[in-house]
Amino acid sequence: MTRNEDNPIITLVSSIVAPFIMLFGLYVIFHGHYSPGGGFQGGTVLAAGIILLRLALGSELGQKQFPSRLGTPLGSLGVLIYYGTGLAALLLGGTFLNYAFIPFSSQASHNRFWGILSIEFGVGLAVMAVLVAIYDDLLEGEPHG
Amino acid sequence: MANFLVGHFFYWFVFLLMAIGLFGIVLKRNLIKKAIGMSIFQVAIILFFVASGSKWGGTVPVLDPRLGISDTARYINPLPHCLMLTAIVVGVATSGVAFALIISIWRRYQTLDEPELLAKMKNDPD
Amino acid sequence: MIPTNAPALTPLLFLFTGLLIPLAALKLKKLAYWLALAATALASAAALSNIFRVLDGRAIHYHFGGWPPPIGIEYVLDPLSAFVTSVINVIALIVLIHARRTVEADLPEGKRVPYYALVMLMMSGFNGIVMTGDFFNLYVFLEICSLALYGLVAVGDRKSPVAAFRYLVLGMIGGCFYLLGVGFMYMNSGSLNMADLKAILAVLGPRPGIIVALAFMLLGFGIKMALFPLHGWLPDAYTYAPTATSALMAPIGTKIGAYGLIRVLFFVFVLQFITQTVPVATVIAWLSAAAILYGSIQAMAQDELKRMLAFSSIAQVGYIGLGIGLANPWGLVGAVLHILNHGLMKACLFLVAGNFRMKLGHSRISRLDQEARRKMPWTTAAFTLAALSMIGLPPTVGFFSKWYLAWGAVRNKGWVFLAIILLSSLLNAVYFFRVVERFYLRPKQKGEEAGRTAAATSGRSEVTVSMLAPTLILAASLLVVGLLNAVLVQGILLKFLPPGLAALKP
Amino acid sequence: MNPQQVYSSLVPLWAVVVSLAAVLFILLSSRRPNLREFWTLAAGLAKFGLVLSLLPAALRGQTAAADLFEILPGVRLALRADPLGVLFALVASGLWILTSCYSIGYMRGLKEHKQTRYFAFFAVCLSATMGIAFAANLATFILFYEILTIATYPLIIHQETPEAVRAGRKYLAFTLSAGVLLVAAAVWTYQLTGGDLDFRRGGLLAGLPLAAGTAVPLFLLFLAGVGVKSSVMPLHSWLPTAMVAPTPVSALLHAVAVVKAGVFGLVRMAFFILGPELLRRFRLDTALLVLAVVTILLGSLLALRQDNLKRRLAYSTVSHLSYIVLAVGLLSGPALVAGLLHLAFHAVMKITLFFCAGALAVRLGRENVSELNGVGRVMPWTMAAFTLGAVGLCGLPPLAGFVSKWYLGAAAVAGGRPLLAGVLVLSGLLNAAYLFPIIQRAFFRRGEGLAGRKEASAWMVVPLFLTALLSLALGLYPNLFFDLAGRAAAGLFGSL
Repeated sequence: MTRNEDNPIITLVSSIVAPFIMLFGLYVIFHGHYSPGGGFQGGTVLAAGIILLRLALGSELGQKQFPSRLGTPLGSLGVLIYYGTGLAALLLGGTFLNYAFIPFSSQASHNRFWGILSIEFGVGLAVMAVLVAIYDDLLEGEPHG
Repeated sequence: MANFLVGHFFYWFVFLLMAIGLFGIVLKRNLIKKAIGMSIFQVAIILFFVASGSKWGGTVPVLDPRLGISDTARYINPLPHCLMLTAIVVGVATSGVAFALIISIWRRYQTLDEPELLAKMKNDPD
Repeated sequence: MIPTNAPALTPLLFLFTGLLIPLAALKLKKLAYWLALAATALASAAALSNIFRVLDGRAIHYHFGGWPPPIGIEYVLDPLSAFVTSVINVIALIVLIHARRTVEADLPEGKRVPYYALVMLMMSGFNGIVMTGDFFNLYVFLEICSLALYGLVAVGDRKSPVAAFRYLVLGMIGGCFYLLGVGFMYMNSGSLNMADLKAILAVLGPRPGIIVALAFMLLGFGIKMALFPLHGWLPDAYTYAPTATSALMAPIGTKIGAYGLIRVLFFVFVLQFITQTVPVATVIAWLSAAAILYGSIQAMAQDELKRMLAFSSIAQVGYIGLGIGLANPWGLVGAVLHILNHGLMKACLFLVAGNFRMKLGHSRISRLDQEARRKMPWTTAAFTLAALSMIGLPPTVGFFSKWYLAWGAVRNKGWVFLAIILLSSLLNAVYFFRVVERFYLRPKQKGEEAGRTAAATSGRSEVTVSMLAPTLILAASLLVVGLLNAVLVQGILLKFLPPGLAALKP
Repeated sequence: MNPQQVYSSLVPLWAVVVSLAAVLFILLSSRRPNLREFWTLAAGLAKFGLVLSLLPAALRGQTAAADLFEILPGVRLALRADPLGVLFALVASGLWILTSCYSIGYMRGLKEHKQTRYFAFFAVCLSATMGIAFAANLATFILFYEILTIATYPLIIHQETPEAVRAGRKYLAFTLSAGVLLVAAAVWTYQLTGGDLDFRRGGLLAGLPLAAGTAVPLFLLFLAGVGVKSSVMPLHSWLPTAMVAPTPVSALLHAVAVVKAGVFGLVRMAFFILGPELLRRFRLDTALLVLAVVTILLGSLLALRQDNLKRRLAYSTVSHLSYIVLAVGLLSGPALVAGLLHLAFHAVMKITLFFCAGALAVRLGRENVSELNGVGRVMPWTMAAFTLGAVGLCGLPPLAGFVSKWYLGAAAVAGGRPLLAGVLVLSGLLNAAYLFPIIQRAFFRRGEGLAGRKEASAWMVVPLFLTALLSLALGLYPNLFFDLAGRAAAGLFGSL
């Protein structure tokens, strides 16, 4: 993983591609509940975008985009969103994760729609953060970050 | 007999893959190769599930008139695939932990070769 | 609200705390420990109160997301799961009280917060495994706690990553075998829900696919519970892990595999299937008998106290396996009682080993002498009591689990098993008295004196209260639980017996 | 047991607990020896008083019962002070007081280390012995039996010499193995009876149709279980080795509490679990008799060869314990009465001899028979007591030993086995052969290096002389124990 800033092709291509990858990741996350896709897949794609930049531009620049220290807290936060949705359902009288009980709107089916969406969002965030954190942790202490 | 062999070809494939994985885990000396073997082993089982859920001419089990599938018999069973999503996550996590461990082993003993590692550990005063 | 959600409460509580700890620790690092402790205390209270909810013998079912089984994931709180969760949570609570100091001593500052988060995830996994009524969900929790455990082991001393790696390889294989078994089960029956499967299997009968599924699942559980000869990962993992990890792992970790075994064998399959059609129960019983002998004999040869305890654990898992393999009410009662009893004993012993490491700086048997007792009279007394219990002398708990197991063996006319149970008492006596004798009879070793500072040699220097109290509580519980075992057995353990077994009761 | 004759009372429980409570006080007052020994004596007196209070009822054939909680499904932790138990408890608790006095003199005389540990475990042992005496069922019995096993260990290794450690290991190896076998037998019984372990007159298993394949192994397990502590050959070898313990330990535990617990256990197993009927049916009584005869004769012969006084006494104990085994094997009321008498009387006589051996060791530092020339002149009281005890053991009138032996011989003849009476006579001669030379050396040979030596301290001489007098008194007035043993044996074989 020797950093090579001098190679303009890699720098340029990855800088251009990365935003699209991330956008696609978001697309996958937010369409996951009624088409192939979902939080996990989307999160992975997002993480791929971030890691691509780290690989191509080096960790210092990558850190500016997404600092390593955020990895674990964001991962926790992502799962907590998931968990909070489930818990809200539980507190509002349903069983854990029974979204129909979360009053996003008046209709039960709409409640399910929004419930699963917030879950997918949480999962996506968690997966992205954790994958990046794994990458960072494995890299930690290497001579050429 | 031949029918049995051909009819269960996927089982043979999966078991072959498992055997390759186990071979890597047990006989390879290098820890990285062991980790690779582990991944192959996991993938074999994931494929096993995926295969069990698929069928010839099957299609996505989404009940939506726009997709134009009215014959529910053509729906494939989505459950194994969903399960494998989780299994893949588990696999990723396991591999992540494995690599983290391998790195910390390398930092302590400067080797990933198992016999060498054991020899070094033996000389280690706790 | 709590009664209806009781089955899901403990796993969710631990999961929540496990997520909260990294966030809370951003502000205040010390919070991590107290959050973990509070969660475990709450979970213990919840688990204990759960016992009273199911005392009438009826199970509480909980459907995740409101989906009824077999489509949805179901959690079941029945007397067995209530009992086992109580055991693991209460023991974890006691160990965690002890763990504060040892974690401070064993781990660098930066690793303590993730450590407690992992402990919480592990506990979540344990509770989930016990509560779930769904085979795939069980797999997920099995892997959650295994993953957490790999991490918990790997932060130990210098050799711990290698031990953790070996554990990971075997644990992964075990998990995969289990998953493969689940796959076969699903392909042959079309269901993953335990209660549903029980009904289906009763109709299906012994098909090759079902037998293969059972075999793979047992293989998986066997690795996770370190049943001989699948125990390879255990000694190193217990030895090199930090004190807190081994004290959590040894009493609880392997028992989860045993619990899974009980669930599968007795609550999904019918008794006749596992004893006659495919006599897996017999195989398990013989393997367990071998485990008892192997573990005990290996334990005699060890010099490191933790390693000796690890091999002793293999033998003790053998007891549980033997009780399961006997496949009669008293064997099973003995096995489940031993889950509790061995938990208490091993936790106590590992805490003692931790105390030694704290104050003496080592836990090598060959270096222990009267000095240890002079410095730490209470710790050594706790060790002695636990040793007596391991040997199986009344009125300690060890005697009573042996009693029920021996009864189960006699019932089946399994004289060899009876002989092995009794022989292992004597083997235990050999390797535990070897240590106890050193505390009380071995004069201070000459060579050591020069190396020690004057302060270290003079007077009593027992560990702090936060470490001593858990050790002593566990030691005292060995007597209390022992004397009250009939209450436990008749009040709880006989209530969970699956119908096939309950019919065999005298 | 006849239900009308059972009355509820917590006295048996207190008798067990009082010395356990004393342990606490002993430990707390470890830095003040006088206070510590006060607790021991107080507990001893209290225990003896409690047992005495049970005596009148026991003599009427009544049984005090203390039922506690369930310890196994269907089995309670329960204590029953039936006449048999009271007899054993009376002997053990009475002699404990004397032994405590003696211990004080002995331990202080030798300036022994770790006296607190010594007195504490002694008290635990006594609690366990009471528990064994009063146990109402096999589970309770095993509980206290194992506690006794463990609590004796620290007393045996008290000296902490390599020899003592080896002896301790040997002791544990024997007794723990025996305990395990006893547990096996108990589990098996539990299974056979469907969850009942109560001691029942005439045998718990008496009514069951047992085949030889079940009864014989079960009997062997029981025999091995209790046989180690009652040191039936070939299970006896731990006892002489264990003589490295301080003399009071050898005296009380290895002549009274521990070994008698084994014999007492044998009585319980034979008459309350297996039942005489079952023993007779499978000819197991013959097995017992053969074992007993072998042990009696071999034990005496081996005693002849010992130069160490305590080891000689130990082999003598081995031999005398088998008198009681013999009595059990005869399976008759009179024999059992004689055996129980011997259980009590042998205890009194043998403890005298051990006390004397200890006094010699403390005052003169002499432990071997060959060194005892002329000691009678410097320690006349001690050696007088020794003579009384020795004469009693040989079974000469008017000492206690005569009474029990006479009745045992009579029972053997009445039971149609006159040869056994001959064995008793032979054994009496052997007793004389290994005990009288000691007396002869002490009084009639000229010793060396005895100038300026004098009698041991009053703490030691008074108890040993008391026990000697007691063995004389019991020989003259054996009625109390006679009645008690009669009550204990009543109903086991029909009327006497």
